[in-house]
Amino acid sequence: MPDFLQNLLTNYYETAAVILFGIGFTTLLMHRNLIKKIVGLNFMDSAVYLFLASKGYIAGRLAPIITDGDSDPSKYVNPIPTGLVLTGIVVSVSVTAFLLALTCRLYDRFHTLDIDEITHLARKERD
Amino acid sequence: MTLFDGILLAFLIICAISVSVTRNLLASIIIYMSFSLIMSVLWLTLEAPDLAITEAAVGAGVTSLLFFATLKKIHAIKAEDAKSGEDESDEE
Amino acid sequence: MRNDGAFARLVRFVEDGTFQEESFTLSPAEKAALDTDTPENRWLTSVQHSEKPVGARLMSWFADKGFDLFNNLYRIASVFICVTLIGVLLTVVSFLPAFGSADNPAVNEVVERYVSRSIEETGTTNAVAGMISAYRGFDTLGEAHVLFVAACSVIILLRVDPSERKHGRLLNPDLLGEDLDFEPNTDLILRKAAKLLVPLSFIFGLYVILNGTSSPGGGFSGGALMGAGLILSSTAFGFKRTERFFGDEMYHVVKTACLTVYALLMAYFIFMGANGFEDHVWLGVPGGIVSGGLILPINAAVGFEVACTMYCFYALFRKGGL
Amino acid sequence: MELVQNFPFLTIVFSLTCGVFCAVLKARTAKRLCLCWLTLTTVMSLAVLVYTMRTNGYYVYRMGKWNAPWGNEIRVGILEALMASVFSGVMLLSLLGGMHHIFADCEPEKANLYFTMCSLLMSSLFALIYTNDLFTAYVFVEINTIASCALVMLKSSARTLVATTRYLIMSLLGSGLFLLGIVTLYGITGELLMESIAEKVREIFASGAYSLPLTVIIGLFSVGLAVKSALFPFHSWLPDAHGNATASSSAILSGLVLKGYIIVLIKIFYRVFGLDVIVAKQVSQFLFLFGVCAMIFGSVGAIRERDLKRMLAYSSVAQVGYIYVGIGLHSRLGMVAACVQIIAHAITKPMLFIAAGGFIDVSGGHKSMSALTGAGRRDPLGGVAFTVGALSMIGIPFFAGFVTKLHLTQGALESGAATMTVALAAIAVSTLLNALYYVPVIFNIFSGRESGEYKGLRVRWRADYAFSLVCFIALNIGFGSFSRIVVGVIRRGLELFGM
Repeated sequence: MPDFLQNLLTNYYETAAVILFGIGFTTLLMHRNLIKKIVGLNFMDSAVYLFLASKGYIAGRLAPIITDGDSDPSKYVNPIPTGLVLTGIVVSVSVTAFLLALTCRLYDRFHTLDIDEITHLARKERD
Repeated sequence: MTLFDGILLAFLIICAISVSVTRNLLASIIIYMSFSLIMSVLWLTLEAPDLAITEAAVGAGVTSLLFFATLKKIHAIKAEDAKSGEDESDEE
Repeated sequence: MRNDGAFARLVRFVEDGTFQEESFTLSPAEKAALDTDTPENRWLTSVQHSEKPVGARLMSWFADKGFDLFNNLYRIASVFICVTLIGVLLTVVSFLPAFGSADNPAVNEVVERYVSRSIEETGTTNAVAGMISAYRGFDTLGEAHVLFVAACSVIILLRVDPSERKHGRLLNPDLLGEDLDFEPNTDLILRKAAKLLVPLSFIFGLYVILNGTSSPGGGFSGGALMGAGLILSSTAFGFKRTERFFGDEMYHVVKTACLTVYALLMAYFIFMGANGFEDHVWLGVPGGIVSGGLILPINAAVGFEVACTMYCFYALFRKGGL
Repeated sequence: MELVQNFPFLTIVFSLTCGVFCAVLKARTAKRLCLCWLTLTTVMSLAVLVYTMRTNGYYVYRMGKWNAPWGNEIRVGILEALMASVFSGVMLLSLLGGMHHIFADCEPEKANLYFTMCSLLMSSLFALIYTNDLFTAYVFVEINTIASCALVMLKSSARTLVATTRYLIMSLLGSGLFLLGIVTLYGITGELLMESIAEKVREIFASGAYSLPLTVIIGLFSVGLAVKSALFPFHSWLPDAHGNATASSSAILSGLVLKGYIIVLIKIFYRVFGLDVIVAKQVSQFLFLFGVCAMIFGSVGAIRERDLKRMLAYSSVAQVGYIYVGIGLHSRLGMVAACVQIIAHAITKPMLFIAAGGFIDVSGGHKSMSALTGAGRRDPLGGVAFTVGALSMIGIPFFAGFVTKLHLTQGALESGAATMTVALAAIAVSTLLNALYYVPVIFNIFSGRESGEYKGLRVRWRADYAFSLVCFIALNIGFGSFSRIVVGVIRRGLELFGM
């Protein structure tokens, strides 16, 4: 058990990211309010990105921008996670915009943000 | 583990929990904005300046703006709130 | 926000008397929560099954007590799931290689090559830019199209036909709300600040795009900055002013041109590379603005696409069109 | 390098560009562009299939100047080329068959975006089929998700909006878990390329380190992709989304999109982790079990439905169960059955949905069974197509569905006693249940007791609709009668796949 805690403390970025992921996941699943769901989704995504980026960090090294022509790989951190997270951030903003647009339309139609209620109302309606 | 990182990470978790429990939608979006800002500082401490710029512009800027625009549309906030919200987010 | 959601559902379900799967259980996790074998849940599941015949009798009982109980159960279940998920993932984390150490498995020959040969192979001093636009350029092509497909989806959802908008004959007035009365903005502080910030954000965005090969940034971040500038200008000076130089036509032209140029450049690059031909691209001076060969035009294309997409999102949300 | 080897890459990249162009063209022009391009991709994929069959091998196509661990790459083998050809062809036929519905259901200003979404979806499906890199898979999974949600909501109604929202939220949950899986795997192996990861995973597995993380990662991948492909406990979003969309969308989503994710899962299982790890971690048993549940509960759900399209959607849940049972048998025969089922379902379900669209046309837009009485008399071609599809789903010999059941039974007979019993029982029960809901529909649509309202109605002759249905019928019967050829190709493809 002390080992477990010690490891968690060493990997504190990952630990925080995982906790954040859990919270975001739960918010996404459990809240019936659409806006809350979307925020939860964003937390979840951010958590994964934090997790990923922490994989690339190496203590005492610099950002992978080569200065003075010194391209010694042992001086810079890992550029791969950064690139992947960049892609991820753009994906998550796209998805957020889409979900928010859906929320607007649903609100226009049903005047509520509660997904359960919306589902119930939609069931009553005829196409 | 530096104290600074620890505080920032703890702040992230507090933000996430408080969004989950708060009842005010506007408040949760503002919390989300501050979450994004802290995140962009964290990218800097992780030596990823590219991400810091993108997160500040996209996460704290455009995404939050879209949230505000949505809230405005669904009449969750008054016009004044919307304006002030947009002001803040554009400063980044 | 709506506290009565869970209860309303229960009442509905009792009233209807039929167990409609989707109306009652929505998410698998919810189901999973009910499936977990705690005493309370066992009770709840048994109630679910026995409810059909004695619905009316139970309803009054639920009206008294069911509300609190169900809500509490829901909370308990959600916290339970959250804790389990976090627990499992934390255990995984405790097995992972140590954070920040130089000998974790992610640091391998691929990383070494990205850093050490970035200048000679891609002409960029920013290894991240070299990696996302040249080494793994295909991913980034996909990423640009994710943004495009999201923009199209938002257009499908929120766009209102411009002719209807102009003549005030709105199909669905709710779609616009009073947003149109909301501009131009007369807030003095906002306008003064915007006068200063709009040019600044444009210049900074351009700088970030052009210097993406040698300093942090690139197409996406620079584009988002420029998009934020456009949004700020339309908030402060009204949409009319932005419409003068950036309307519907302009948006489509810019977006199509940027994405096509990007795809063609990438296709040329990949085709030449894969077939082993010389691609005759001058890599430029590492560290300068003209560096990175195709990365600079790609960054510019992506930057403008992102900028106008971001503005398009905002305009669609505010007034249902560009 | 020969020209034909460039085709997979060209189909992926130019499908994206085709989508971009469709977004600015008028709907009619966009339709022509999209259809032409899909025809071309079908031909190109077939050419690749012929090429790989002739060379009897696979080749790796690097996406750029750099070889694999540095750059992206795609891997083209017989199985991939076969899937690409089938998917592309089915996409083309589904679009053709539901064309008039697309123009009727979408707002006229936005109909061109339907073709944008189809092109992008096709591109992402190609990429998912060919990709050799996990992160590329993630990016294209996202395109796939958004585009398929857009296809649902292009028919603008309250129900589709709600269905889209729930579909999107569930899909994004799946994506989140999938991405977390990729990231954790990257954390312990440091690679994103499938072959390199496979090497590292073998080392790790042999050394016994990271035992728990590996299990959790496999779990994350499985759950994430199972949510997206609507495996049994996660299928709640599917009937709404597939049942309310326009005919072509339902056809494409049921026939192709679900399969795209399953192909990714198969790749991850067999190319990244390898059979040993999967068997040791007991994941396949779970998939097998859930697959069996899906076969039963999907059919039960379909029996309860009175709405034809929702019934077909529930039937998709059951059919996805067959694929997972095939994967869960974790034997070569099981995998052959899974691949056969992917193809058989991809050519059968779109036909059913498009025929259903035709019935709805001649029944005043109603979808319930009672309104559809006698629809097969009013739309004879649709009636024939629906009958063929239904018989195939039940598993009558000489139709596509029979081939699946045959191979699944063979696979089950080869496995252990318990698995065999469960699988055989499930196949028998599911066949019975399928018959229970498809046969009444067949009787219903050919019944003479039409309600007076629609009695005189006759279907308008539409060349695209007829062409699509005739092609589907021919494909179905062809596949059912000459399955030996296709199964042979699948076997050869699976050999190259590392099975």
